Amino acid sequence: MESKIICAGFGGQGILSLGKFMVYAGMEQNLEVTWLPSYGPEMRGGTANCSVVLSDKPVASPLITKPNILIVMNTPSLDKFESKVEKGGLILVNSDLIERKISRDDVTVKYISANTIALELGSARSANIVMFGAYVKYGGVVSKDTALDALMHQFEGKKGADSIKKAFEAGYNL
Amino acid sequence: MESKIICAGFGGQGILSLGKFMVYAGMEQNLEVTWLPSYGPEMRGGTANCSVVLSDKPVASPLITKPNILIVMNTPSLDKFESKVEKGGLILVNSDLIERKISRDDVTVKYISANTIALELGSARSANIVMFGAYVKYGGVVSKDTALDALMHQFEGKKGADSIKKAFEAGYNL
Amino acid sequence: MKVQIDFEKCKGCGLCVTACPKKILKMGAKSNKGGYFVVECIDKEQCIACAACAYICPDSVLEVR
Amino acid sequence: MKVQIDFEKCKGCGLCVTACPKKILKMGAKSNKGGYFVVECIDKEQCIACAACAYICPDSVLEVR
Amino acid sequence: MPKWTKPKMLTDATLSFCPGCSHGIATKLVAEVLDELGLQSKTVEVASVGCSVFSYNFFNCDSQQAAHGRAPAVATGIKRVHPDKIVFTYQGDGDLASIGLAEIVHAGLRGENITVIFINNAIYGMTGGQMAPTTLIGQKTSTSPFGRDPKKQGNPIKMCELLATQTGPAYIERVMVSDYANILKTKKAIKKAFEYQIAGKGFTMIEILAACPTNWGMNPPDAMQFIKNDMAANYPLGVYKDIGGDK
Amino acid sequence: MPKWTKPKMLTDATLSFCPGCSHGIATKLVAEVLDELGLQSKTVEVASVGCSVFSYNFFNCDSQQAAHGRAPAVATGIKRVHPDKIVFTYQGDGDLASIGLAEIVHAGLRGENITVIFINNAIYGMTGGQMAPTTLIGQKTSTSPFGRDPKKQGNPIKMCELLATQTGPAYIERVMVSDYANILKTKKAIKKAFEYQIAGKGFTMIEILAACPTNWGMNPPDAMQFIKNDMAANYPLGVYKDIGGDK
Amino acid sequence: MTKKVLMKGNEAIAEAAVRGGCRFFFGYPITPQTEIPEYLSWRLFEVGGDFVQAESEVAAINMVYGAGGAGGRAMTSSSSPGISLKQEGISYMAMAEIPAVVVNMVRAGPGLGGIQPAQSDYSQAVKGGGHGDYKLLVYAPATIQEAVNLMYIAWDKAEQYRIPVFILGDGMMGQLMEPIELPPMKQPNDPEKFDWATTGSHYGEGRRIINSLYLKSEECLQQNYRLQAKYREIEKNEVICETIDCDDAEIVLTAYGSVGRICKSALPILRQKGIKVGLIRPTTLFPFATKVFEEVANKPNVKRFLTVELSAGQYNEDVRLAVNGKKPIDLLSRMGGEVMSAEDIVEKVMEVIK
Amino acid sequence: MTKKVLMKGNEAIAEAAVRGGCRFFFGYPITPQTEIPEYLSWRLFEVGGDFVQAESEVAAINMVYGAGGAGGRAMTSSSSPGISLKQEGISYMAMAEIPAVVVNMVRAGPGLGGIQPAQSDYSQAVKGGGHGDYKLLVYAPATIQEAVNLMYIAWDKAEQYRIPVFILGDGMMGQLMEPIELPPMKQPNDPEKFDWATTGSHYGEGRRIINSLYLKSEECLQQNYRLQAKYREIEKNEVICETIDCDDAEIVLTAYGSVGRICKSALPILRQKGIKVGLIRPTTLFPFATKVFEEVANKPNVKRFLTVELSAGQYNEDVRLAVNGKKPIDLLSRMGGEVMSAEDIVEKVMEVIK
Ligand SMILES: Cc1ncc(C[n+]2csc(CCOP(=O)(O)OP(=O)(O)O)c2C)c(N)n1
Ligand SMILES: Cc1ncc(C[n+]2csc(CCOP(=O)(O)OP(=O)(O)O)c2C)c(N)n1
Ligand code: SF4
Ligand code: SF4
Ligand code: SF4
Ligand code: SF4
Ligand code: SF4
Ligand code: SF4
Ligand SMILES: [Mg+2]
Ligand SMILES: [Mg+2]
Repeated sequence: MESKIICAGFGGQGILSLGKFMVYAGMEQNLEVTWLPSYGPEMRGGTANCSVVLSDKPVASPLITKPNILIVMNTPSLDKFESKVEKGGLILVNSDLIERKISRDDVTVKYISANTIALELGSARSANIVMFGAYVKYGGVVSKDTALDALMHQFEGKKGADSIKKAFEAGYNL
Repeated sequence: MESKIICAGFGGQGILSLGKFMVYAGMEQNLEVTWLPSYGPEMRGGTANCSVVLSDKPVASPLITKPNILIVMNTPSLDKFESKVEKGGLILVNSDLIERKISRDDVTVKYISANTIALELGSARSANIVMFGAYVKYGGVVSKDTALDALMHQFEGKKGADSIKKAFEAGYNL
Repeated sequence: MKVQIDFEKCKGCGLCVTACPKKILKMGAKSNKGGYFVVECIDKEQCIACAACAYICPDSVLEVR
Repeated sequence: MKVQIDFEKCKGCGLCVTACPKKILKMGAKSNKGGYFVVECIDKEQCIACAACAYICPDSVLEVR
Repeated sequence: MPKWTKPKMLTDATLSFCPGCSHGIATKLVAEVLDELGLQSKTVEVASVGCSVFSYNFFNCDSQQAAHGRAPAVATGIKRVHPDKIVFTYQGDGDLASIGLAEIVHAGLRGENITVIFINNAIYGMTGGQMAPTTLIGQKTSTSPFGRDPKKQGNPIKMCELLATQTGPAYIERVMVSDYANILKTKKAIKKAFEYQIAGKGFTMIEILAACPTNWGMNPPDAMQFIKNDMAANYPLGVYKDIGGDK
Repeated sequence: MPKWTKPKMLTDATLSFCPGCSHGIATKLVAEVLDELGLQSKTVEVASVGCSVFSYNFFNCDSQQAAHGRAPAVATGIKRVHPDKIVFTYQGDGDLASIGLAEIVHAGLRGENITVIFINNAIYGMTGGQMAPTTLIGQKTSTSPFGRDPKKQGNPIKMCELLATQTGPAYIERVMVSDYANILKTKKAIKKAFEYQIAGKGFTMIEILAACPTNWGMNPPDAMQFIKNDMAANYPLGVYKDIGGDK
Repeated sequence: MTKKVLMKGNEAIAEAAVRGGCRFFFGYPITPQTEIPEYLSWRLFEVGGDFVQAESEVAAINMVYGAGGAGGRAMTSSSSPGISLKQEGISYMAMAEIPAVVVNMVRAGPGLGGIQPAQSDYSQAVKGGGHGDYKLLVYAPATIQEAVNLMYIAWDKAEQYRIPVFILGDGMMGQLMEPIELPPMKQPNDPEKFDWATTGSHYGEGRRIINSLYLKSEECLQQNYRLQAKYREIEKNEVICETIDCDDAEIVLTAYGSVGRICKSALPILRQKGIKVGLIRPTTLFPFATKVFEEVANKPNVKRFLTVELSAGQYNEDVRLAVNGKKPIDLLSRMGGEVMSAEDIVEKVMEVIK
Repeated sequence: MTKKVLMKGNEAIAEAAVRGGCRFFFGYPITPQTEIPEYLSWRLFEVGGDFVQAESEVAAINMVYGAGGAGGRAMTSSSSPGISLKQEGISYMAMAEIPAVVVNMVRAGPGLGGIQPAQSDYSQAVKGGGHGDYKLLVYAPATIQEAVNLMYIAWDKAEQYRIPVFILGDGMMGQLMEPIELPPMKQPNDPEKFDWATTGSHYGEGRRIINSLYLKSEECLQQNYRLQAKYREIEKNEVICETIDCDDAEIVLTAYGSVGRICKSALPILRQKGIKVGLIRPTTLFPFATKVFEEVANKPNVKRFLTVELSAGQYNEDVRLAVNGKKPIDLLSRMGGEVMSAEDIVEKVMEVIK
C-alpha cells in the first residue's frame, strides 16, 4: 500500500498544513510518511503545493510525479495536475474556487464547497480542514479516529480547536 | 650542443642580469635560449639564482637540475650547486666572496677575484660583468665579439658603459 | 477622468487608501485572479487628481489624468 | 654595559644611527654573514642608555642595559 | 495632461514583489527619473540578488544580473567599456552592506561614475526574513529570533555615514518612501544622482528606507509607519555628501 | 636594570623583513606589550598574508595563519571558542583595507572583542610593490607607474575615519613609527588596545603608519621621513574612537 | 525504539549536528538550506554554543577555519553559489588540517541558476573545487535519517583525521519532512586536549601553529605527502556503500543521495517486469567505493551499468574510472532542478537493455 | 621571420592579450603572475583600454563579467588561491555565456601553499571548480610562444562560442624568459555589433539581458541543454593535441603545459637508450583529446602509458577515462612546487618498463 498525494492551491490556503495533517495521521497509524513542499520565492503570491506519501514500506521516493490522490484548491493547480493523476485515482476539488468540472472519467471525483462550509461553521480559514475531513473519508488509508486525534493534537491548547473539529467532521460527513 | 648554466649568489649581486647577458649573447648568435629565475619573496635578502640554456635546438626544458656550467658568487650557492654540475663541466668561482676551494676533481674550475677586479676598475658593482667576461672565455658557446656587442647593447646610452666594457675585457682576459 | 484602477494589477495592499487626502479610496470586496481584494474609488467626483495614490502604489495600478 | 650590538643580526638599515641623540652610532665597514654592513658604536662612554636606538631597531639587534 | 501614468522605462511585466512592498515604489521612481532625463536608450541596469533580482525584467533597458553583492563590480566593468552610457545598480541591504561591502566601498573610493540605488529594508527579504546588516536593535528576524542584541548579533551598519567619510563619492543621500511627500523627495534625490552621473561627477548613492511588510509581519500601512517612526530614527535622513559643482 | 632587551614574546627566529622595515618595529612593540601585560600563555595571534605572513614564527604564542584578508573572520572563530583568551590580528593595508574590507568592518560592527594591529605602509610589500588601497595620490607603484591618479586609480582609503562612524568599535587610534617619540606613543596605543580587550570592551584597532623602504625605493631613514611628512599629512594621527569607561 | 519525530531535513541536520557535539555555526542565508542557520540561531545558545551570521560565505568559512583550528566543533552550511565562494577557505582548511563540517544542499546551477535540487556540484566536492591536491571526506546521504546519522559522526571523523568533512545533500532533502530517530546528546571534546589546537594556552616551544604556507617546495612537498598518506588511509577505512541485488543482476543502477533513494523505488517495478536489476549506492563519495564497482563489474552476470544523476555526468566519471572499461555504462541525467521519477528510470532501463 | 624579442612569460602573455584585442583588465596582485597586471597597468592605456586593480579577486571576476557582458574584450589573471575565489564568478560567466579570458599561473597548493610551479588546479579548471554543470575552453600552453599564440586567438574563440576561455599556465612559464615572435596588433570587435551585449543602447523589445537565473526548473534545464550542446560542438571542433613518435612507441608519455615540454626533452635521451617512446601532449584540456588517446591506446605497438604531472594524479584521471582500461597507465607525479627533470622521467620510464 502506498498512497501518493498531491495537495495544491494558492499560497495562504493552508495547503502545506493540509499535507502535514495527513503525515501526522499516517504516523499515528504507524505508516511510513514523507512530506515535500514546493519551495522558494516563486511561491510568493503564487501557487503552493506539497507531495505526501503514506506507505507501509519505507518510502523510496518522496517526489510524486503521478499521484493517486489529488486535492486541489484552485483552478491553475487543477490545470497543472489533473492529467497526472493515476487511472482509478481520486481527485478532491474545492468547488468554491474551481468552476470547471474534471474532464477525465477514469478517476473518482468529489466536488466540495470547502470555503462555503468553513464559512458557515464560522471559520473562513479552515477550508483546508474540510478538505482534510473529506480526504480521510474518501482517501481511506487512516481511520477517522486516528486522523481526528492527530489533527486535534496539532491544535492542542489553541483557541478555535472546537471549530477545527467541526470543520473536519463536516468534511468527513459530506 | 646545449649549454646549461646556473648563476647563483646573493640578491643584489646582479646574478639575474648576468644570466640575461648570456641570453642576449646567445640570441645574437642565433641560438635558442631560455632564462629562468628563482623568484618570490624568499629572495628578499636571501640567495638568487637563475638557469640559462643556450642551445642550437629548441630548448625542451628550461629547468636545469644538472648544469654543465656553474657560476657562483657566494659560498651558500657553491654549497648548494657544486655537486650538481655534470662531470667534465665548468665552475666559475668568485674567489673574493668564496674562501673555500672546490672539492671535486672531475670539473674545470676557475677562481676569479671578481670584486677586486671590478673595484680596481672603479665600478664595484660590475663584478657580475667580470664573471660574464670569464664565462665567454671559458664557457665558450658565443664568440667574444658577439657577447660584447650584446652586452654593450644593454648599456647603450647609459653612463658607465665604458667601465662595463673594461670589466668585461678584464674578465675575458684573465 | 481622474483616478483609474487597473483591476487585475492591484495587490490590495491598501497603501493608496492611506495616501488619498480625500479619503475616497477603500478596500473593495471583490478579488481578482491573483486572489487579491482590489481597492475601489467610492466617489470619483471628489478626486482632485493629486496623484498621491498613484505615487505610493507599488504596482502602478492607478493612473491619474 | 650600555648599548650592545649583535653583529650577526644587524641588517645595516641605519635607523639607530638617526635615532641616537649622542650621535655615537655609525655604519661600519664590516659586513656579516648576511652581507650587511653592521652598525658600530664609536664611543660607548658617551652612551646614556636612553634606548632610542633599541626602540627603533626593527631587528632587536641592540640591547641596552 | 496626465498627472500620473506608468513610466515607459517600466515593462509590462507584473512586479514579483509582495503587496505593499517598497521595492515596487522605488523601482517605479527610478523608471520615472530615467524617463524624465531621456535616458532610455543609453542605460544599463545592474540587478542584484535579493527580492529585486528580477528587476532586469522590469526596467525597460539593457540589464545585467550580478552575483550576490557584486553589482558595483559588474557596474564598474560595464562603465569602463561604455563610459558614455548611464550605469546604475539596484541593491538590497544584504547585498550591498553585508556580502558586498568591499565592492560598494571601493567603487565609491574609485569615484566610479555610477549610481547606486540602495534599498534598506532592514531584512533579507528574498530568503525569507533573516537578519540583515541593517536590522534594528531589538528587531526579531528568523536568525535573531529573540530580537537583535548587539552583544550577540552586532550593530546595524550605517552606510551613508560610512561612505561619506571617504573621498570618491560625489553625492550620498538617505531618503524614505513612507508617504507621498517623502516619495517625492526620494524621486528628487534619485534624479539628482543621475544628473550627477550625466555630468561625470562620480559615484552617487541613494539609500532608501523601505518596507518589507511580509517579513516584518505587518500590513503595508503599518510597515510604512515603521519606516517613519523606527527606521528613520535609527537611520537619519539627509544629504551625507554632496560635492556640488566641483568634479 | 636593563633599559631594553628583546621581549620574550619574540622567538629567536630572524625576522624575514627587509632592512629598516617598520614591520620589525611593530612586531617588537606588540611583543613587548604582551610581555608587560603577562599575556604570553593566553594569547592567539592571527597572521595575515603580506610581508608579515610569517609572524606566526615570530610571536612566541599560539598562532593561526589566515587567508588573505580574512584574519578578522579567523579571529572571530577563535574568539568565539575561547572568549577568555586574547586574540589579535596583524594585518597589512592590502589585506585589511582591500580584499578584507568587509571582514574588518563587520568584525568592528559586531564589536568582536579582538585587537587589530593594522600596518599601513601604503603598498603591497609582499608581492613586490603594487598599489595599495592606501597608496598616496601621486605615489608611484608597479601598478600605478605614473603615480596614483584619483581619476584612474581611485582615492586612498581612510580606515580609522571609516570605522569610527560605526557603533561596535571601542577604541581606534592612528599612530606612526617614524621616530623614537612616536614609537613610544605607538606602544602606548597598542597597550591600551589590549587592555580594552582584557576588559571586554570590544573591537580595538591601531593603525600604524609604517615604512616599506624596499618598495618605496628609499633608504630606511628617508622612508621614516616620508612617514612623518607625507603619510601623516594624508592620514592624520590621533584617537578616532574611544568609548572609554563604558562597555 | 526511540520515538520518531517528524522534521524537515534541514532542521534534522541542524539538530543532529548539535547532538553530534557541534557548538559553533558560522554561515550566511541561502535557499534551500536557510532552515539550518535559522534553527541553530536559537538552538546553539541552548547548549552553550555560539552562532554567528557571517557577513558572507567567504567570512563564514574562515570563521570555521579559526574556530576549528582552535579546537571547537564548528560547521558552516550553504548551497551551490555560496559553496563556490568557500573554495579558497576549504583548500586552506584541507592543507592546515582543520577538522570541521561543511554542508552543501545543492541547487541547480551554474550561476544563480535555480533553487530546485541538483547534484551538479559533485566534481567540486569530490575532485576539489579549490586549488591544490586535496580531498574532503564526502558523505552523500540518501535519506534524512542517514543525514542525521552522518552528521552525528561527522566531527568524530573530522577530528580523527584532522580533515574537513563535507555533507553533499540537495534541495529536496533539505525541504523534505519525514519521521526520524534522533541520537542522544554527545558532548564535544575539550579543545585543550588536542595537541594541535590554538587554544591560546601555549607559549614558547610547545606553541601551536595552524598554517598552510610552505614556501620551500621540499617542505610543501612533504606536507602534500602527509595529506596523500592520510587520504590513502581514509580510502582504506571509511568507504560506505550500499549494494542491492547485484548477485544476479544483469543491469546495475548506480546513484547517490536522493537519487539513490529514487532508484531504490525503481527496483521492485523493474523486478516485477522480470528485469534483473541491482543497485550500487555509495554513501561516501570520497573515499569512492572503487572496489565495490570492480567486484560487481567483474561478475559475469552483470552486463551493463546505468548511472543515474542530477548532473551532466559528473558522478558518472567516477563510475567509469572504477568500472574501467569492463562493462558498458549508460547515463540517465537531469539538470536544472528537474528530478527524474522512478518511472523515468524504469523507462531508461527498458531502453538500454533492448 | 619577424624579429624575435626576449620576454618574460607573464609579460609576453600580457602583450599578446593586447595584440589579440584585449582592452580591459581587472585583477589583483598575486605571485607568480603579478607581472601580467603590472605590464597591463601602463600598456592598456596606450591602446585606449582601461586597467583596474580590483579590491579583490572576487571583485575582479565580476568586473570581467560586467565588461564581457557589455561586449568588451576583458580579462583577469591570478594564481591558485585567487582563482579559487573566482569560482562563483566563473560559474556565473559560464551560465550567462560571457566571452572573456581568465589566466591561472598555477602555484603549489592547497591553501597558501607555495609560489613554485604546480599543476594541481587541473580538476578545478577542467571539471568545474565552481558549482553546476559547466565547462570552460581550457588551453594549457607548453611554451611562451604557444601561450602567446593562444592568447592571441582566445577572445575570438570566446566570442565565437560565448564562453570563458581559461589559460592554465604555471609559475615556471610566467617567470621564464625566452625569445618569442609577437603577432600583429588586432582590433577588438565593436561591442555594438554583438546581438547580446548590454551596450546600453537598447530599449523595449530589443533590450539585452545578461543573466544566469532560471527559477523555473524547465527553463533552467533548457539553458543547461544549450550549454551542453555548445560543449559538444567545442569537443568536435576545438581539440588541439600534439603527438610525437607514437607510431612505433611501446611506451607513451603524456603530459601538458610546462611538463609536456620537459617530457619532450626526455624523448631523445630515451630513444638513445633504445626505448621506443612517444608523447601525447594536449594543448586543450577541455575539450579533451579523447580520440587521440583512444587511437594510440588501440595501437598494438603501444604497451603502456606514463602520465607525468605536477599533481597527485588529477590529469591522470582524464587519461584513464580516455584509455578506458585498454592499456596500463603509470603515473609520475610531483607536488608542492617541485618539478621533475628530464632525467627523473627517464628514470621512471626505465623503472616501469622493466
Ligand atoms: C553567494 C550567495 N549567497 C547567498 C545567496 C542567497 N540570497 C539571495 S537574496 C539574499 C539576501 C537578500 O537580502 P537583501 O539584499 O536585503 O534584499 P531584499 O530581498 O531584502 O530586497 C541572499 C542571502 C545567494 N543568492 N548567493
Ligand atoms: C587570495 C590572495 N590574493 C592575493 C594574494 C597575494 N598577496 C600576498 S600578500 C599581498 C599583499 C600584501 O600587501 P599588504 O597587505 O599591504 O601587506 P605588506 O606586505 O605591505 O605588509 C597579496 C596581494 C594571496 N596570497 N592570496
Ligand atoms: S488622485 Fe488624489 S484625490 Fe484622487 S484618488 Fe488619488 S489620492 Fe485621492
Ligand atoms: S496601492 Fe496599488 S496595489 Fe495597493 S491597494 Fe492601492 S491600487 Fe492596489
Ligand atoms: S642607548 Fe641612546 S645614547 Fe646609547 S647608543 Fe642607543 S640611542 Fe645612543
Ligand atoms: S637599527 Fe638595528 S638593524 Fe638597523 S643598523 Fe641599527 S642595529 Fe642594525
Ligand atoms: S519579501 Fe519583503 S522585500 Fe521581498 S518582495 Fe516581499 S515585501 Fe518586498
Ligand atoms: S617589502 Fe617592504 S614591507 Fe615587505 S619586508 Fe620589505 S620593507 Fe618590509
Ligand atoms: Mg533587504
Ligand atoms: Mg602594505
